[in-house]
Amino acid sequence: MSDALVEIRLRKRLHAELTLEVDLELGTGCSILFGRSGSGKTTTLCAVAGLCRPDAGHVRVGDRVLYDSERGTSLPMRQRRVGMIFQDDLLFPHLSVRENVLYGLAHWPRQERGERLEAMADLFAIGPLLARRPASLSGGEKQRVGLARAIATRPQLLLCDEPISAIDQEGRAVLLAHLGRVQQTERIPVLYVTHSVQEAMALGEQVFVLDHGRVVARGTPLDVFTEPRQLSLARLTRVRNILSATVEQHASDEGLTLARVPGGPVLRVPLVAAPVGSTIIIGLRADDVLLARQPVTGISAQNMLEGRVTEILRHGADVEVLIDCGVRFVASVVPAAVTSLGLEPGGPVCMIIKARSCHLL
Amino acid sequence: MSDALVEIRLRKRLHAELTLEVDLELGTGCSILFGRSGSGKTTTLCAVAGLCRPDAGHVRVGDRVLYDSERGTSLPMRQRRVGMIFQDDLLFPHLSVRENVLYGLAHWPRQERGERLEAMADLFAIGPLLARRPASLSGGEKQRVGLARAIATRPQLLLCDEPISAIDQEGRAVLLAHLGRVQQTERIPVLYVTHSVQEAMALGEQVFVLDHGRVVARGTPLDVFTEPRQLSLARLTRVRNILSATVEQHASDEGLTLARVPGGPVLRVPLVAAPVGSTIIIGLRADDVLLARQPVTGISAQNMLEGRVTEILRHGADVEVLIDCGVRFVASVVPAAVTSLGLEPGGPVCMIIKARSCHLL
Amino acid sequence: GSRPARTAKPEPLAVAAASDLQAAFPEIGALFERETGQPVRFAFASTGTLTQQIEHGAPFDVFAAANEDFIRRLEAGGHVLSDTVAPYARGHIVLAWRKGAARLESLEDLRDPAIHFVAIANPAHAPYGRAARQALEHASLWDPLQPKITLAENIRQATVMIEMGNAEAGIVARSVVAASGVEWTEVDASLYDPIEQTVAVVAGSPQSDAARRFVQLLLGEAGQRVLARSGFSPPGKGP
Amino acid sequence: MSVDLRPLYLTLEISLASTVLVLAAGTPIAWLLARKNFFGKHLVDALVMQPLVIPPTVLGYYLLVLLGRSSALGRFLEQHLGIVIVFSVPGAVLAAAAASVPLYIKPARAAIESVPRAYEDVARLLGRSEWSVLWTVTLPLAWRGIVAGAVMAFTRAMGDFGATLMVIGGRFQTVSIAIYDAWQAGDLSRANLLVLIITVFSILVLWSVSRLTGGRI
Amino acid sequence: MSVDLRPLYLTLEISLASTVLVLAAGTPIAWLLARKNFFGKHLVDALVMQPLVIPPTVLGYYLLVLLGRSSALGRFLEQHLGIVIVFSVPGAVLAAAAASVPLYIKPARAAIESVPRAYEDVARLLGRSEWSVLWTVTLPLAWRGIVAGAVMAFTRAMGDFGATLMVIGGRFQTVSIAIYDAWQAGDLSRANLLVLIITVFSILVLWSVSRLTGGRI
Ligand SMILES: Nc1ncnc2c1ncn2[C@@H]1O[C@H](COP(=O)(O)OP(=O)(O)OP(=O)(O)O)[C@@H](O)[C@H]1O
Ligand SMILES: Nc1ncnc2c1ncn2[C@@H]1O[C@H](COP(=O)(O)OP(=O)(O)OP(=O)(O)O)[C@@H](O)[C@H]1O
Ligand SMILES: [Mg+2]
Ligand SMILES: [Mg+2]
Repeated sequence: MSDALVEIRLRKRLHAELTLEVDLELGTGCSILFGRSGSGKTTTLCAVAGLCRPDAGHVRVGDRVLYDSERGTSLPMRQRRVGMIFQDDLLFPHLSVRENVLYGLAHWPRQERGERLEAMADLFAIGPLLARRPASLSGGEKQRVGLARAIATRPQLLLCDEPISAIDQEGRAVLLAHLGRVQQTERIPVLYVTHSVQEAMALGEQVFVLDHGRVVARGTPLDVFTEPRQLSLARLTRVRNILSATVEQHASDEGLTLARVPGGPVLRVPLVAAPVGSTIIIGLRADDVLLARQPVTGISAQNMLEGRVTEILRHGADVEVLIDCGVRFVASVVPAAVTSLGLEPGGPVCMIIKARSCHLL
Repeated sequence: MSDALVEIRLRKRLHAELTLEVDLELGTGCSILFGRSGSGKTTTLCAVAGLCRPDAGHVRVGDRVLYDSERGTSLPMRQRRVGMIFQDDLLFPHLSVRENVLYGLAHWPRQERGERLEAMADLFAIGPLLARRPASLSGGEKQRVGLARAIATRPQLLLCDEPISAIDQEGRAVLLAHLGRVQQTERIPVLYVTHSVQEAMALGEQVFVLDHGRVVARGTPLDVFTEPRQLSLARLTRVRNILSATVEQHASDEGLTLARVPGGPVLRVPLVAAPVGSTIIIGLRADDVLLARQPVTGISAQNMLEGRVTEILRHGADVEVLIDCGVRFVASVVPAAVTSLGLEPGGPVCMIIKARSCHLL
Repeated sequence: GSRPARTAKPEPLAVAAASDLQAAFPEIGALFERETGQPVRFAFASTGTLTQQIEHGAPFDVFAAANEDFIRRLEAGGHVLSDTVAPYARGHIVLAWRKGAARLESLEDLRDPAIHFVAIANPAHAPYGRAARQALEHASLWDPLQPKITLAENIRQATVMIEMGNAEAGIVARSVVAASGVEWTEVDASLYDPIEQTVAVVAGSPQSDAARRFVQLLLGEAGQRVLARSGFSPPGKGP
Repeated sequence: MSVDLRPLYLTLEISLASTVLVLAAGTPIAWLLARKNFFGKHLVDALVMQPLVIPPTVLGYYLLVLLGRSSALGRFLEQHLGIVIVFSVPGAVLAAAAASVPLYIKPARAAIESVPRAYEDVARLLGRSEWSVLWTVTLPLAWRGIVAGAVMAFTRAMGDFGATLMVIGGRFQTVSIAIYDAWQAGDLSRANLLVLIITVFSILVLWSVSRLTGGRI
Repeated sequence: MSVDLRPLYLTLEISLASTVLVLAAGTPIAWLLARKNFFGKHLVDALVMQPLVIPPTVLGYYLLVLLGRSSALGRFLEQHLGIVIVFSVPGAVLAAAAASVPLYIKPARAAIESVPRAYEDVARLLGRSEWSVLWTVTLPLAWRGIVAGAVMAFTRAMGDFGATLMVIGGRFQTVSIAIYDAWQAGDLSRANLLVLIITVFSILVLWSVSRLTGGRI
């Protein structure tokens, strides 16, 4: 038995050519299940929730074994304490939005129930929809209600199956931020299915890449998505940097926040509404890192970080430069830049990063 | 009466605070209906298809009036010859995938029907699924079958409601290419709902931006997505600079292509597989434009474009700088950058743009 | 449908008969067939039902009712041949109780508190029910026995109620008790109007000759013998 | 004990024919009630249920009044077409159908109403006529309720006694009538035997329907 | 013509009580048949339909055999609890319920089977017990079929004649029995009047159910 918070080992034959065979270990935090259509993501979540029976395997959340084919254990769904957000909403059509969200709170004290409902309505901006029936909701509204319903119950494990695919980019950013916050305050392990790198980056502390029913890559988003040898992945994603940083100071007149990456540099990022001392997560696309031989002045970029090239990876017309400046960064450049700057492993380099390129996740 | 191929004017009260009021003119080609969740996109499509009744309006496809509230015309759905792909698949659960796709071809000659089925199966890669029932399909597979079913009938107008939201990025690119091809060979006008700029750019010849039930912007994707005064749009999208350019030269060893923007600069972009002389469309996010007072050297950025600030737009902590360098560019910076660089309308400025920041659309 | 008759069997004679004849009539049918070579098909139902059917043109040849009223009604409507209307048997009611229970001597014994339920046919439409009611009324028992009176759809059901022990006693037809598992004793015939079971040939019968022969057989010695064995007495006479 | 099996055949024949009639007449009514709004819909809905409320014998009587040889319709049919409906197998079929049609319409209507209209709309958009939509989408998606109703109608027709008795005029014997007759005649063992036969028989029929409908229903 | 309205009250009382009984007993059976697999399921399914196949009078007779005063059960109830089921209103309720329970179980089962299991699973995942899932998800989503079945059972109970008659022993009169009695006695105008009354009455009842269930049954 591993000492991960959640342990998922499953085998299930789907059809002649596809057998799902996954082995995931999750911590408190959001783990992304990433993979192309038909790779078995939904089936994995269903098996964990008990919606379908795997052929064999073992599922453990904390010290509760939800399923174990050898011991013949298979907890009934209602005892699994697993929240799930479905790909096709599955909101109860005969209940109002309010009743849907309250559905899992039947045994809660009246007042807490009301408070939770309010909190969920705020979080997912569904206040004005509470009295409506799901049939009259738009696609994105349904997804938000589905999220609220599953999260309201404070499950011990949250399974999200492309929960925000129908939501526009603005709403998506807001929801992702909310989800991240929920996940952090409630310390729920989350298994999150998506094929959007943006979502994976924004939420994921860990990514599992599924292909034809098997986990073909796993690790932090940084490792997985920057692992240059994953060619199929490279086609699916855009490489990014993810940094955890502590808010050090706000310069609101300049529209900036200074955040220190532990063991690394101080980043100047667009003003965030987080208190000094709190931890924020910053996403930075490898494409957005500009490289220079030495610091330059008189440009709008707010960050100028000196470091050392650790590795230069080439695949065709793509070049990825790995840089160490206390923490590891990935920069993606065209081959011409490598020659013109004379970059080589071990050599010095300066990263120029716009504040605006640092996205708060 | 306008001379557009398809004319759609609709008014429908959705609830106390929202009345849909749209006025669209489509040509043969793909028109994008873009807008945030709940803005009325699905409702628009439904009204055109006759799935719901608008309060007033006029819908014409070619010389066939599908709906006219004044004349009291409202063609029955089966005579509208409108194909629709639904946000929630709506595949017939009691029919196999094959029967679903063939459903609209009942009156076709036997052989043509078979050929069409085969063509659709190839196009949407659903060959191996033909014998299955929809219930056992994955989310992305369902969407592909839905596309095949609607397109098989050769409708005179195709309505797509986020038809590929559950499909991974790689499959998405393939499907978009296919869709584009279908739409071009069959000359079907398409009204395509999405909130993905990528899709809008890839398919759209025309974009209508819907907000709170109204069309707040319309035009080519280029015009619409670069219009800086569209604040709500700016928040919805990130790609603000869209440039049409001619391929001038390939520097394959450097991994670069040189492309000239008519009336503007030559851009160095990552190597593209387009012949010299052909036209490509380049997308560049305003965030990715770095500004400097004057050209700097020794950095990896391949583009250094001098221009003149025409306007500085501030909204809160966001600053957008409009720059004229033959064509108009938008750069987005933090307020601190404006002061530190001393930017002001009319003054000179230098844009630093990584080749990798220029995306081919 | 009709099958090709190998022995050129004639179309059977259709006889509509009141339910209380179910025991007796099959035998008379056999007699008729032996005598004429023509089979008989019986339709047993309540007299009320059969009357309605005949009024609506049911293709019966003979109607043997459980009383006289309905035949008269049909006669008035021209649904039966007037010249064939004839009483063929007189029915009697009896006091019955469950086999093995204490013997009852008279209607008075029905007052016994051990008797909770007294089954009779529904006097509203069943001739034997009406007779039972008359008898009880004459014995001044109708009102006091009200709480115990239990009505059945017909005389056969009343008998079943007693047989099964749901009703301790009842007043039913002699023609029915004979074939059932109850014990019984006569009820004084003066207590109720005689039940003149009347027969007639149905108007429009395509085989009215055969129908008349059936009526003759019924009224004749052989028929009467069978009826007597079933508990009927000859028409117009006492028990 | 020798048992005449003809009533069983006749019963099967009548109830099959009656079920066909019920399906043919009841389906459009169920569909109308489920999908259309018209004046007097509640009334039609309630009227359709009347055969359940009236004692079957009396129901048969009304059929006689309506179709009997002395009714306007009956006279017309008899004189001009030489058809006598009452006191014949067709009459029994009619009676059984009248008695069982509510059992079909009600669940069929409920099932049709439960079919999401969206599927019908999709079919219409794909160019299908209303008729075709009904057959390829509505009824297949409502099949559980339809089959449940049809099975009930069939079973009820098989068990009909009062209405059939009234209309059939004793010319034929169905199993129900045979049971009743045997019971009336005090021949309980025969009645029980007949009940056993019809029970086994109906179980076989229901079981085959179960199998045919894929083990469910 | 003066009409005694007591039979109407009694009919309403009996059929309401019978419907409650049918719902209470039939719902678990319908659910079991719809959602569980067990040995002999087909048999149970077919047996449940038997009251439709047997002539009501004979059904009533079987009830008497089962619950009558000389049956084991009947004797026990009478001697130890002083309850006599036959010839009483409870007996009539039982008879009506027995006659109408198949009309409820069949459509209820079909409707329950048509509820997508996914919704039930969602409810289970949200921590609800099977019982709670049944009440808050399955039955509400199956409501059309449930209501259709309940309405049929109610109507059938209201119209039950044979079984009730057998069990009630004419000690009370339901409208059905009154109609039959009047009709048997040849009092057609009275019979017609009673039919009219029960028809109007049942239309009112069905109409109110229609209204209560949101205009859609
Ligand atoms: N009952 C079944 N019979 C046969 N194949 C099945 C069955 N259920 C699922 N599959 C197949 O298994 C594969 C995995 O399905 P799954 O729903 O897990 O995919 P997914 O990763 O969620 O894809 P998507 O992103 O499109 O939702 C699909 O190809 C699907 O067709
Ligand atoms: N019957 C109704 N009653 C009240 N409001 C409705 C009704 N139907 C739709 N609406 C509202 O109208 C708005 C537009 O709905 P619509 O489905 O057209 O949105 P959409 O643009 O397709 O959104 P999405 O991208 O989330 O699918 C939504 O806010 C929805 O809640
Ligand atoms: Mg999926
Ligand atoms: Mg929508």
